[in-house]
Amino acid sequence: MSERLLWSPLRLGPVTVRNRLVFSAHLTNYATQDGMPSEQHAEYYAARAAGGTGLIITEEHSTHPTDWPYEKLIHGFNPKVIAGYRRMTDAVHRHRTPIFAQINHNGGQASSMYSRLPVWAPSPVADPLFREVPKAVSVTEIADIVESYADVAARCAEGGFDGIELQCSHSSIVRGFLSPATNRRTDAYGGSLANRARILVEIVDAVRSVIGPSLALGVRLCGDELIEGGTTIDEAVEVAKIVESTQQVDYINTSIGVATASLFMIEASMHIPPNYAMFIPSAIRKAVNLPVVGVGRFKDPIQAERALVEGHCDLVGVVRGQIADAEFAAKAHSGHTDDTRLCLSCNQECVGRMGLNRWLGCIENPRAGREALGVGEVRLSTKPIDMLVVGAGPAGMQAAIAAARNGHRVTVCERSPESGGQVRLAASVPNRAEFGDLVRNQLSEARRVGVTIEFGVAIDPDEVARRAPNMVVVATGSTPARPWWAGDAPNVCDVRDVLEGTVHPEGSVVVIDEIGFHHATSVAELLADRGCKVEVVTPGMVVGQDLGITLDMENWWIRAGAKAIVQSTDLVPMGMVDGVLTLQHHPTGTDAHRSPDWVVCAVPPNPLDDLYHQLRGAGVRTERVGDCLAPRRAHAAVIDGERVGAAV
Amino acid sequence: MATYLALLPSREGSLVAGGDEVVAEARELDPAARVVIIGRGAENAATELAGLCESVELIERDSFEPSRWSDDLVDVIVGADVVVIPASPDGRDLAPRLAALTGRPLIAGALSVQGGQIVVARQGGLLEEHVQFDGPIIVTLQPHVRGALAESELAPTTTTLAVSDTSGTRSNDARLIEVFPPDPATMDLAEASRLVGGGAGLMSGDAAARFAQLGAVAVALGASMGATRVVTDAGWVSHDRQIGTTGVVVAPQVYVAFAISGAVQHTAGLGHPEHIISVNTDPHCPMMAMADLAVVADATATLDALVDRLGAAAPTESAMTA
Amino acid sequence: MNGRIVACVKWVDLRPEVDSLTGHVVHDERTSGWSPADLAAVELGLTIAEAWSVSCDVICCGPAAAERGLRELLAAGATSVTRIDPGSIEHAPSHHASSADVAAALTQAVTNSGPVTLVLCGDYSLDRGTGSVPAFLAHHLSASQALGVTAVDPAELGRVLVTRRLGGGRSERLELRGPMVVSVEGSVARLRRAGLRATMNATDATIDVIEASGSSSTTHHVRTVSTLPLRPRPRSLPAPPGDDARDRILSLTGALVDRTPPRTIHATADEAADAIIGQLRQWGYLDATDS
Amino acid sequence: MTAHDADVIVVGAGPAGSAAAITAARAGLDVVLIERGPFPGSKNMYGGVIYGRVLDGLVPSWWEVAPIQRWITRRSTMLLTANQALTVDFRSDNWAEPPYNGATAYRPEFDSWLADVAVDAGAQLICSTTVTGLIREHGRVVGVRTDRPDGDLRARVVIAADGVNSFLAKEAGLYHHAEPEHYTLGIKETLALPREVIEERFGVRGNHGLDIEILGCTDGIPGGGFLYTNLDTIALGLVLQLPALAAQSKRPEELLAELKTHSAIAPLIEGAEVKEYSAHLIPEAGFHMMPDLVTDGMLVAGDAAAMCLAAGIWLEGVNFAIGAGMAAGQAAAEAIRLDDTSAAGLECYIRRLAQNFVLSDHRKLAEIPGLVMSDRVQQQYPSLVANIVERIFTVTNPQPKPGFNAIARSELKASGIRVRELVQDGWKGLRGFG
Repeated sequence: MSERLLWSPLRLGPVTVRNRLVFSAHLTNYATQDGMPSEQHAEYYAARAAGGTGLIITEEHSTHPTDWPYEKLIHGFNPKVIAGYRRMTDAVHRHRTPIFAQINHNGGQASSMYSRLPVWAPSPVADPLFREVPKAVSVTEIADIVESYADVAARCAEGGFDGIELQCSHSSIVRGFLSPATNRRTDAYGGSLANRARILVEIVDAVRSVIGPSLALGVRLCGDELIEGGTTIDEAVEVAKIVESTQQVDYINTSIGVATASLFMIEASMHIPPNYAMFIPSAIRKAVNLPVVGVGRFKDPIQAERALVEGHCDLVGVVRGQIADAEFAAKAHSGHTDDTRLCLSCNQECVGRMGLNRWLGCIENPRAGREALGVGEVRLSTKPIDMLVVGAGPAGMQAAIAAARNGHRVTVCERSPESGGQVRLAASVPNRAEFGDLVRNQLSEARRVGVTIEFGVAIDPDEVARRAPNMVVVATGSTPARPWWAGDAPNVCDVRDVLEGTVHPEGSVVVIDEIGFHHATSVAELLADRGCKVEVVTPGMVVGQDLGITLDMENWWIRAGAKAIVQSTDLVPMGMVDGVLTLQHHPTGTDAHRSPDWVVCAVPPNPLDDLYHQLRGAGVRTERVGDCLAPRRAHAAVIDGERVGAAV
Repeated sequence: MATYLALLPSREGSLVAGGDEVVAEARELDPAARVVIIGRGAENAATELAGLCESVELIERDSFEPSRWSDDLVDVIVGADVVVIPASPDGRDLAPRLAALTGRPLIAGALSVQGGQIVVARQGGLLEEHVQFDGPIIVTLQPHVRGALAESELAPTTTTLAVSDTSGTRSNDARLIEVFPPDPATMDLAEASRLVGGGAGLMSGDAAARFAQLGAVAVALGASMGATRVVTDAGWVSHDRQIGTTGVVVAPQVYVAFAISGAVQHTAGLGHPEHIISVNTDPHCPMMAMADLAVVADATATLDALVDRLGAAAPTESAMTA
Repeated sequence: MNGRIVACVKWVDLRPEVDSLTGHVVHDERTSGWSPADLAAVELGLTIAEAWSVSCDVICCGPAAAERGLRELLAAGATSVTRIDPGSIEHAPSHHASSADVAAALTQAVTNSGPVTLVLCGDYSLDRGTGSVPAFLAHHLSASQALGVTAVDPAELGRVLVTRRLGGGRSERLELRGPMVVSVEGSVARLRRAGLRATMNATDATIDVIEASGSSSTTHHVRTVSTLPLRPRPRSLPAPPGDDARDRILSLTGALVDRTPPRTIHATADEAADAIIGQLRQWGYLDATDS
Repeated sequence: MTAHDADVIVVGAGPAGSAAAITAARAGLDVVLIERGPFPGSKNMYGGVIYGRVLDGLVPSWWEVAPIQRWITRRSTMLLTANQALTVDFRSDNWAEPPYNGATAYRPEFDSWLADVAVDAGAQLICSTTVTGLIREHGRVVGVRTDRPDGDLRARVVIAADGVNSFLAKEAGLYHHAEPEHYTLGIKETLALPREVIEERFGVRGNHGLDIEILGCTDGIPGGGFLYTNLDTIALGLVLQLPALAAQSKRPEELLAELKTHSAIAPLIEGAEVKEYSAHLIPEAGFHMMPDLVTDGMLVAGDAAAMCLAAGIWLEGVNFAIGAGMAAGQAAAEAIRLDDTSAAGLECYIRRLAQNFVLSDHRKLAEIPGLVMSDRVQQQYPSLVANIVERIFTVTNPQPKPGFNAIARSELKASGIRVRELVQDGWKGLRGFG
């Protein structure tokens, strides 16, 4: 507990937080389809409160029926939410942690799909993501919006919240008004900054007058929209000064980017350096005396402390770090930082699932979002068994952890000298190193719960018979598949061969992307860095189709451009004869040809399930998890492992 | 409005730490603030203020003599309401004497000088005291707190101040015998531009000899030696040499890592070295992924080979200055 | 014997409890004592006094409670101990005497019993931490000074050689002649352990107390307006450059920073060493002449 | 006989040592009180429960001057099973006014205060000084060695009050039955909560507080738990018998973590912040473990004499320590007056101990530690009692409720405890506690 400032309390108006860690607002999709907060919400937030975070700010609650941009949004405008609010705030208050409600109207950054009403915005400027031309609100409608904020704030107060945060940053109608890019008005709400900020000041006044002095009020501002003609830091500082001058606000939260244009800069993946958004709270804090929250890839308590010590912010938003480990704060505070399940910033199960309209989870924490169902809880077994896990990849390790947590005696045997399986390979390329934290997190958790791990030990049915465990979990992974079209052509290899260093492609390389994730793009970058001339070819409409979900697509494009990597789409490999690769442009059926020095394939692998079938055949109690069950991504392996391990 | 003067000692053509910050602070409060550099190589030191001010007054002096210099400075600071001096060595020698000579109050070790209010840390940095003043004062400003961003690369113009030079008259100032250059072996790791680090992989066998060897290689490369937490916890290297978030946060230009896997607690404290070399048997660990040159080899044997090649020779001149 | 050493120390709360919300400080007499730097100053004083065969007096500015600690220093071998009662120089609202006032009071106490050869102090006090008292003292005593010293080597009576830090890893060696004031870092020495009997005898030794004279005129136009928990000042941090949003994005992502193309080589120890030296040479860290 | 530096050296300025120094100094003796820490109580960061009746004889109206946190006005005993809890709760308004019954106090404050009383009585307190051994001549203790230069000190009587596992008592060869099961490990978390929250949760006002003893919370390891309130902290801890703990795979802090999640405890500490975790060895076997208390030139008092009596619900070590210290001081004075500080001359210490409550309580309760530590009390009784109570309180309408005796008989049968054992334990308990 060497971080002094991080663990010191702070007053946010009437509310005192016990430390400077904020579990700040983020979408969860935990709301019911009719917009009510759920049990899932309550238990999810309560787990972070129990884990010691200083403050929780909930996801946004919509203030107005014209604002329903995605299905599972909390309908603050519906008076029925109060029961759900109560459940949520009671659960969090049991741990003496304050909880604030973020209230918002998304303005033009929305769709009419759910609301069946035109979206509202300051001016009829279509949002780049939703591509709907909004209705420019009238002055009466502005008054309506302002009143709706006050109504919802009053409801939040009744529901037991300790404070209100006005979302005025990356996706909100207030941002729409503040930003010269989206506000073309010529009335009292457009033009000068004072005019563009008018609605913000009116909302602040209206909300404060209904919540009174006993609740905290915060405003979240965007420091740089990162869009052409948008708000930049100098103007954001001026807005912060306006906010402070209302004398009604207790703190300022910050953010960067616009959710529907530059989302990848808001929820930055591991490809963007930590602290990248720090200049925003720093500049605002220099200009105002209000406490300022800083956000942006804070992964480590000491990194957070440093931001506080250097005066860039007064509080630090750690969202994904606390999703991955609800006890992030408690572990760090008690000096057990090394036990923290560090966030990978992979965005696969948190951010990624939001875009797919699924509830928020975590690639390495199966309990995240499943607290209310008891997933990941310790349930000590009355009859501990001996369990043998074959393979120390993410699936096998998670099975071992889950079983050992419940008191079973678990041994993991891994053929290679290290754990992690394909994750180690995935993490060995530039910009992907943080992915490897999954391996280290599992390893340290396994050791903590008493799993025995034997490296360099291959397991066959005889060895299983000799060890005579009560149960075997096979997690032997998958093996690269040689694509049919490659025949016996030389210089065709798998991405794994390149990452393992068993082949060293040189010269011109075609990378075939049939998986649509990091496999092809990572290796393409690696080879380009090594001086190869790289082209990535995919049958899909875009290379790395799923990179968009984890917000890695833009980064890939930026770097691919810088490294002169060529991307070719809609091409299906049809054969490789005499060094000539035939590619069929499937929409037109025309053939194209390449004569690369090497072809590197990112193609679906084959499960390695021999051992599983042998053991089943021999009547041994056997389960299989991860790729040897069905090759998928790391999160699926972890979920398999957790399910099988916890069910023993 | 109060008038400000930034007073910066220089040594061998460089400003003492925090000189740039003092100028930035004074100019922010008083765009017409005077900037005075006193010491050896004042003219050269002025180039460090590029983009921070337009003109600098110089007083060229030989070695540092706090008592004589403050005698000479009494007239120079006349007319400035607030004299700001860096609270680093030389600055904090000079300020009290100048205060005593001129009868001005001294506010030492300020965190900021904002308008009429000066903020000073108290109780070991747990508290800040806000002080107001209404007469001429002298302030020393804590270095490394404010930071200073240059607005351009334009070097300031310089004029030499005609000041009565009492050099040669008898003073009881201390006599300088020698200035020792930074010793990579003992210097603060945070200030080292070249670092050699050792990890747990060097702890098998004769660990003491390994780390002595690592130290020798560091010296030969003109670098400072650091280690990971496992190593310092085991006692092979002292804790002030621990690189990482729980140890020293460093900012080297080049980092050579031996048998370091690169746990985030280590790499998060590493800053952003321009050049990284990593030696490890595991090609897939994060330190190797971060490296410009990742050498898959046995780190201890590589150390042996490096010692052979570099000898125990002291660093060459270029190794010191490059 | 015509030399004299004085060690100046300050009685402070070593672990003050500061309310991080209000800035309210609770001092606990039980955790008060001398800072490591002050103790180092006393130890050096005692050691040098033995070498020069002169006396070593200890002077402390502090409240009556400090007498407990002064007795320990007496037991450790100080020739005499004197307490300056800060009384009138501690004034509202901060209840701290200014460094200039403390130095003035110390000067008076030091010179009271005749000329002084060497004054030793800790480099910073823990409560105020400005480190300016020694230089004030040197001015008042017309003495030479060396502040923040990391090593002290006494030569013949009246001459010492010291090493002090200059920042950036550099340090300097200075020669001083009496009268001189030296402030030392805590790491320079550890105070010897007082003998049991000396400790027992010191329990009821009387301690000279001097009343500090009124505060100097210079402090009158400086006043403390508030004391709060420290809120670190924001350190300058550049915003990403560029009027074009895309430029700022590229700058923030760091995607375009030119890096040496990463290479991975599998090597024997000898090849590895050659590769490392070759790479460092290519980057310009090593001369072609090295090795 | 060699010259001495003082009449009495008291080693350790804890409650026993300071009490001894006070009594001896008041008897006109020249007393040196040696403390290892920089100030008395410095090694105990937080508090303890002090039952202060014994202080009456030492500092009249001590309640007006002693630094206390809260007056104990409630005492509870809680029997826990994995998912049940039965609490017997007693509250007395009489304990809320002078002369008071007990209090919680922060030991640095309390110990410093008591040592100051000794200094006021004329004792010389030397801090930051560690006694490293005894000086003996012809088999007789004549003084102590310290870690200071020139550090030997001689006296007619040495009073060892140097805490548990007394180094001096051992060096003097006074320990005979020091077996590991005579020790328990005490672990404690100090948990911070705002004052008003403590008062609301524990139903106390002002500076009133409570003290709970908990049985059945140690996962089968002999021992028990405790919880008491300070002004704005709660102390929650466990005492665990060493060998059983060692034989178990669980770490003590895991057991404490489990206790914290028990549904009877969790609501009491919800939202509290851990301020301190501490562990401490406690001698807990009562009379059977006491070393010889007297040898030529030396007396043993306090924890050093294993006087921390863990008689089930009474964790009242500080009382016994003070009582023993007073007796030691008086005995030293008497022996010096009669000019016989041999073991025979100091034997009056034992007499005094026996006269006042220290030894008599210890003798009377000699069987209690064994009883409290027995498997039946530790594991079977809590669940037996809890099951009986659960059945009594469980609403079984419309079935007729079986009578108490029927429930008790059936639960007793189910628990496997024989009636003979129950009667025996009951008798032992009555004899000891009654």
